[in-house]
Amino acid sequence: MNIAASPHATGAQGAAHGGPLRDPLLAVESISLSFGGLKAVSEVSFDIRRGEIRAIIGPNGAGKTSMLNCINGFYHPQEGRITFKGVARRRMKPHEAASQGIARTFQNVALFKGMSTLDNIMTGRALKMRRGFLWQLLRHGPALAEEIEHRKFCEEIIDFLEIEHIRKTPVGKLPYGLQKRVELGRALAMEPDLLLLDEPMAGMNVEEKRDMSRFILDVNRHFGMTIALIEHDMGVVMDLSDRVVVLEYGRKIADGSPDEVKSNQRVIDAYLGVAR
Amino acid sequence: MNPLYQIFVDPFVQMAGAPDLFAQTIWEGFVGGMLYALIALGYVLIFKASGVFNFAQGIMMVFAALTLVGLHEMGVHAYIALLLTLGVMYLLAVGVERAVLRPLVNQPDIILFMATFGLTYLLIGAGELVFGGNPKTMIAKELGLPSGGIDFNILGGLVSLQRIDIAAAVIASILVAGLAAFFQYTRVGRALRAVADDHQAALSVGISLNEIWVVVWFAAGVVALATGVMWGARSNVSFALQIVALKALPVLILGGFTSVPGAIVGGLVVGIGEKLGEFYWGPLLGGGIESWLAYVIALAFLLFRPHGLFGEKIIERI
Amino acid sequence: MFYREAGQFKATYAADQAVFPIRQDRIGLALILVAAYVAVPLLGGDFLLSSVMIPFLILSLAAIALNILTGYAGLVSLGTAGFMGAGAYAAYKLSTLFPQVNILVWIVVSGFASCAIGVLFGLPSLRIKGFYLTVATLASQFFLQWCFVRVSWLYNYNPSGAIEVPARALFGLAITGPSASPVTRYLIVLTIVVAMTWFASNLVHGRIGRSWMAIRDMDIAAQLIGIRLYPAKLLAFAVSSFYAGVAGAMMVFLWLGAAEPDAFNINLSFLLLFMVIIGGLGSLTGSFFGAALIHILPIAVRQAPASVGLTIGGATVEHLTYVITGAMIIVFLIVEPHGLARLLQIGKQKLRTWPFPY
Amino acid sequence: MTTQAKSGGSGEDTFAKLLRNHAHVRGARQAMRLKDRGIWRTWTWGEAHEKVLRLAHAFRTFGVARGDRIAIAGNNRPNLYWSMTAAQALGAIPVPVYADAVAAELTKILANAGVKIAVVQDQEQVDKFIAINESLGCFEHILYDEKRGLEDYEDARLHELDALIAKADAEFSRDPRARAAIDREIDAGAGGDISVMLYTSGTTGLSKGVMLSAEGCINAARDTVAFDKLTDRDEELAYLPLAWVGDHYMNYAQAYVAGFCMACPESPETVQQDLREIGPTFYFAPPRVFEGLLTRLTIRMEDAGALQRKLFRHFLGVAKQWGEKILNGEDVPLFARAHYALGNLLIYAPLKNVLGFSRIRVAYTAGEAIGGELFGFYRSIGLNLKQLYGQTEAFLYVTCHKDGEVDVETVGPPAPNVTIRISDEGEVQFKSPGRFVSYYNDDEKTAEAMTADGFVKTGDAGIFDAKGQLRIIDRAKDVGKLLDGSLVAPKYIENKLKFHPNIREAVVFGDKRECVTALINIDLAAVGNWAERNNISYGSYQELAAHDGVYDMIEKHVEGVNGALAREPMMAGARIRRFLILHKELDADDGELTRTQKVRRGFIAERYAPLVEALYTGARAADISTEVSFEDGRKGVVSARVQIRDVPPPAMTARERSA
Repeated sequence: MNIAASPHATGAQGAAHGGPLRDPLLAVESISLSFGGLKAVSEVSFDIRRGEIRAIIGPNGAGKTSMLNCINGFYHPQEGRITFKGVARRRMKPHEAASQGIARTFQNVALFKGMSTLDNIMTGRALKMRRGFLWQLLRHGPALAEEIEHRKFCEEIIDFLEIEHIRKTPVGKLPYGLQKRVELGRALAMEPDLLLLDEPMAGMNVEEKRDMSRFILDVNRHFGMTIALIEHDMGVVMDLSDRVVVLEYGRKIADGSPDEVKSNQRVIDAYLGVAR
Repeated sequence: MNPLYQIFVDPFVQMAGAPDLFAQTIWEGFVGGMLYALIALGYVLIFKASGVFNFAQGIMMVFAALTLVGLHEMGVHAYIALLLTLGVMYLLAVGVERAVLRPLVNQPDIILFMATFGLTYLLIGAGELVFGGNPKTMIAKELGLPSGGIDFNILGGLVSLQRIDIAAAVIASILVAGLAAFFQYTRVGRALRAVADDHQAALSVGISLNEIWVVVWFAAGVVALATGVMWGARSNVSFALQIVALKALPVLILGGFTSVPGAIVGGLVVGIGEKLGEFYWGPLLGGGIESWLAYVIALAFLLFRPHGLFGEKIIERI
Repeated sequence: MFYREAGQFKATYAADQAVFPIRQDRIGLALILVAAYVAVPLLGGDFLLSSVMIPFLILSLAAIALNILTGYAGLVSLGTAGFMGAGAYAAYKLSTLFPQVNILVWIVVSGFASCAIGVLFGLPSLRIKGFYLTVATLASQFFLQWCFVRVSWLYNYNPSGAIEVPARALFGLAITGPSASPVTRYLIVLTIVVAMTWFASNLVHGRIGRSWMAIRDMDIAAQLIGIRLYPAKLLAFAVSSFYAGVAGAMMVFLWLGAAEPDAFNINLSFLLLFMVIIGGLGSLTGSFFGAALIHILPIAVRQAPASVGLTIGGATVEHLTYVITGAMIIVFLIVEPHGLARLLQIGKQKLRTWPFPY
Repeated sequence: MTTQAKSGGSGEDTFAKLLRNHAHVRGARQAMRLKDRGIWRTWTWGEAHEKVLRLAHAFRTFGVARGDRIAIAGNNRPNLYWSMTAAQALGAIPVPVYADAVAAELTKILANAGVKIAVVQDQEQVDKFIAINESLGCFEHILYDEKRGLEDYEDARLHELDALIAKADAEFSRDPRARAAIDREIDAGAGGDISVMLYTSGTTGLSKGVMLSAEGCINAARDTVAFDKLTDRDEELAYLPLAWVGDHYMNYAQAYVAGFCMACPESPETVQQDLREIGPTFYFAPPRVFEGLLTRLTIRMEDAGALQRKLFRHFLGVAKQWGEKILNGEDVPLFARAHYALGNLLIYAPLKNVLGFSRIRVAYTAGEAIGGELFGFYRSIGLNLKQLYGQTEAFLYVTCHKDGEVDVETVGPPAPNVTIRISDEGEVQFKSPGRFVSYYNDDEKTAEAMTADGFVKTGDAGIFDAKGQLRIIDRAKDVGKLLDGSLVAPKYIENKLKFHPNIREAVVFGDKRECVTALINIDLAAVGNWAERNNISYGSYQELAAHDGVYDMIEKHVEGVNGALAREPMMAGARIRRFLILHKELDADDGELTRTQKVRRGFIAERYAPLVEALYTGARAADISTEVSFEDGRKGVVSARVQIRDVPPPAMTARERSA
């Protein structure tokens, strides 16, 4: 059966699967995005519920990353609308998305190479820091107090991600696996409501993958953060996610619990088949 | 008289009133533009092939002209001097490739950009050390370049074209055509385009980057020489010319760093634009606005086309 | 080797966040300041003060101005000299219009004038990136230069087209004009430079500095974590041109004493860029090193032949300086693209781990 | 207020009372630090006291009463130290256990001690203790320090220490009597109470619970504090295992007596870094730490630039010549002092700085004999390193070097107020203030350990030299005789072997045999580096150990040792005739070493019987297969063919090399 056709089923299934059945945090309604001629995403709709881990999978070039780019306002879909926290919008700038509580990591690490791990994570607090220019000039009193307050917060993240030993190392010098971790740290520093992870485990070895999965789960469980992730490692996807949406050539071909998706014929043909 | 009138009406009245003058101005702008286009072409060549914003292009022009004249002063026959200068430009190309590009390969753009700054200073210093700092006159006659002017009685007035300008326009067009053909039809030319698109690809085709750099820089050198001769013939040869070279930069942003046609169109726009501006609007501002008008025109364009007239828009991916 | 860090532990974040966390560094800095304030004025002759130290300090400040824009915010500018000029002419106008107000006030205030102009020419940075922006900054350079020549109001219709610094005093002590002693001018310059360097360092070590560097390193990511590019870039332009303006004002009032429009020509912009590159992008200390090198070098070249008994024409020396500067830039970029600051940093690291290699 | 008199407060006869006294006398001075979240969080004596009161209150609510035992497990953490004091405040007995002990080992100890509640560091320990409790079911509550990973454990018996403290805080403010009650408990404590129970590492057989009295501990600590002039201005890094007497003495007891500040490292991995940051003034480390440090240090120097290496070598020469003399305050020619001073500027001081030794006034080593070379090196660069000899039963100190009278061959004269005698069998026996009360639930063993007249048997063979300094030869029972009757002191020889950085461990046999032979363990770091430099490629430890080049190198070392032995009348007969290099590292998890890294000779003799036999049958090589257990507790079998080397009788060359 075509799961996408029967949302109610998926809802129920999702619940059965243990995905928390709460109101949608984000709803994507028939989004279409195209660059000049080629369509990257066409009429895709799905939702992400509060507190769930939602996986977006699909073969390369299926439009997964473009999807995320639409969600956090980096691309502007030509059609459809995105509702976040009940507010529908057609167009919003990336920094607006950020200030509304959408954080994001990138397929190929997008850290600030010239800065230390700590500073990278501190930049994640940019939105939370209020002290004005004049205080910044003095870097005493309120400015310093604020700086320290946020340093404390970042230290918690550093502790959580177990990267104390590289606190002051320039991220450019770090191995790939750690860079990915720092990038996650930077996203967490934003205290987002929705965390978008673009292939968080790409190019990691088994152990690093295990750690990263653990972190993602902890983030979801203990900070109750809603997560949408793109991932190729099916094993990981099946373990982590509550619900999965499958894209192919920019179209949604399936949506539901990992088990449903796994057993869905179209998915097997389109993706898993390829993967095997 | 109210300023709005002065700005928006009066100049056009003048144009209409004296079409011959207008034509004259256009023509001068056109010639200047052609030469700007040539210089810009030098930048484009190198930027396309090696992603380097070669700030030294302007100086290369002066340097080439200076060498030519200098050699001739030393009693070398004009044409021999021309050949020798070409030789010098080739050596320069090789030198740059060996001493600057090779060691700095894979450095960020800004670094290479700065390196060409260093080159600029080096060339200025060297040129003046060898040939002295004072202005020289271009050996136009010796090179068989025409002189004098032709007058046309048209448009109810008199439009006079300097022969040298015509020559300049012609030579410029030939060079441009030649380069275009070179890009289109020669092996190296195609290789260049490959490099511009993707270094790896170029390598896989089996062309050494170093070779290509040398060729490109030499080509740029030749263009520089030609331009140098033309400009030299119109004014005279000294490092003051580098200001002219800087004029080519707005051309560059207009046309886009990577587009040959862009360079030409940009060149003409700037050339004509600034002449008209200077002639009809300049007086309102106390003259001398040539020095920045080009930039402001370019800037105005940029606000609407951030990647220049012909520069291709890139979709940012993450 | 001279670092004794054992036992220097941090019990508070304030201490850990400090700009100079290591005691030896703080001591070193203190020594330098003492030397600058006491030793130099006492021991240095007029030549040292007025043709070496004062220019060096002023150029350093200008270099810092450019470094904020280029080194931290990643916006390469070729218009610094123009902004310096803006500051200089602003100071000139203000001090001649309101002679009763102390000149030092005007020197600082003139920064705001160039600040405003800087923001104006920074506007395109919204849409323009990379070299396009670099070239665009030339527009400001040439336009401003043109103004200095053509807008005679700026130099009070002075037939010579130049601006001469009026003699002004502070507490009866002449600080500008011919009667001002080098020591006085030096101390004023030094104080202003030190203060503004301190402000700059506060800025770049805090939230604002981080957002600048974020934009420099990867503007897309910066946007997506909520940094608003445009305000941040404009702020960089504003701060940078403010610094440049003050430097320019000091250049005319406390160094040259008079200036022609050509004093702020494009070559100065180039030189400042060299200082920043050779000194080290994104490093305040680097700005000082760069300024020192680029400024001292010509002086050295001029002195050198004389000292070995050679006599070379002034022109030749000019040309030689060009050659050397050019060669040096290239060599530097090849040897250490990150400039003197990085070299210093490496050296320091070596000292810290001495006798071990790492 | 830096005088011992004040800091000791001499009246206080329990640790809880000492703490309370510090809270009054120097309430505002730092008592405890912990590297956490990137900075050194610091608590004053006043704060520490308040914490302890609250912890004690919490323990009380769990029904902890006088005499109860409380297990403490984890790395050095303020809350764990304070839990000890809290227990002592209630008259209960803290039983610190090794954090890295495997479940089986731990179960034995906990069963023996019958602990009431357990205070542990983190999830790892919690899991271990829950597992053990399944089988034992002896303790009702497990208290933990670090919440990380324990958020979704639903178990009523799990409690977070900080939460308990907060709770107690509320109760204290609700009614002051709660607090007063704890104060009364502290007053009720007496010097005679058992203050702590430490399990001996158990070189032989199962470990025994050594019970130490409060006043014993405190008096002993007072003596050494005075002896080394420790004050409340000192700083220490508390990185040694909680369960080891060394930590309880050096850090806990001395800190509480002298009132100085102890700093807890961020984690065992960061000790080196933390040491450097804190820059302690008093430092203890077992020889193997100093050894490892020197090894790493030499390796690092090999990558240094020519200039550095040259300077390094030159000035170490100078230090070797004059350093110790200067340290011992002997008179040294002025130029030598100047030369040394230069060396100090260029090498020694920076070196100590990098190691974090800059501020050390007194440093001790003990547990194993330390090599003259090694010992000399550290002293020569101006580190006041001294040896002490002691054991858990004595609450550490039996002897220790006096400043300026340091001789590496000996362990120094008797510590203050300690009397020592050598029995007729040559065994060292002592009476000391810190002498233990008895083994827990084991009067038989206690009797064995004591002489009729109340001296404690150390089980070590030793002699006093002319200067009255004690020299330990070996375990009394290990000292044996060859068939030809000449004396063999295996440990003595082993140590001489181990002084070579390339040799990690050595096990020597010879008792009732015709000659002396040795099993040798190479040091992977040192030999690996050597292999690299001689570009010898190797796939595994086993492969490297079997390499002929390595054998040749080790043979040289053995010859060296033989040379040294030849020059000692007592040992002359015991030169090593044959040796082999083991194919695997001796490991505590396989029971080959004790938790304090001492070799279990007997066990090894059985385990490697085939090899030992081969050593005496004169075979060229022998096969062996042994069971090994991995980190995660899985078992596996390693088998190998190990070759055996004969060592030629010491020629002149050998002697010179060793000289």
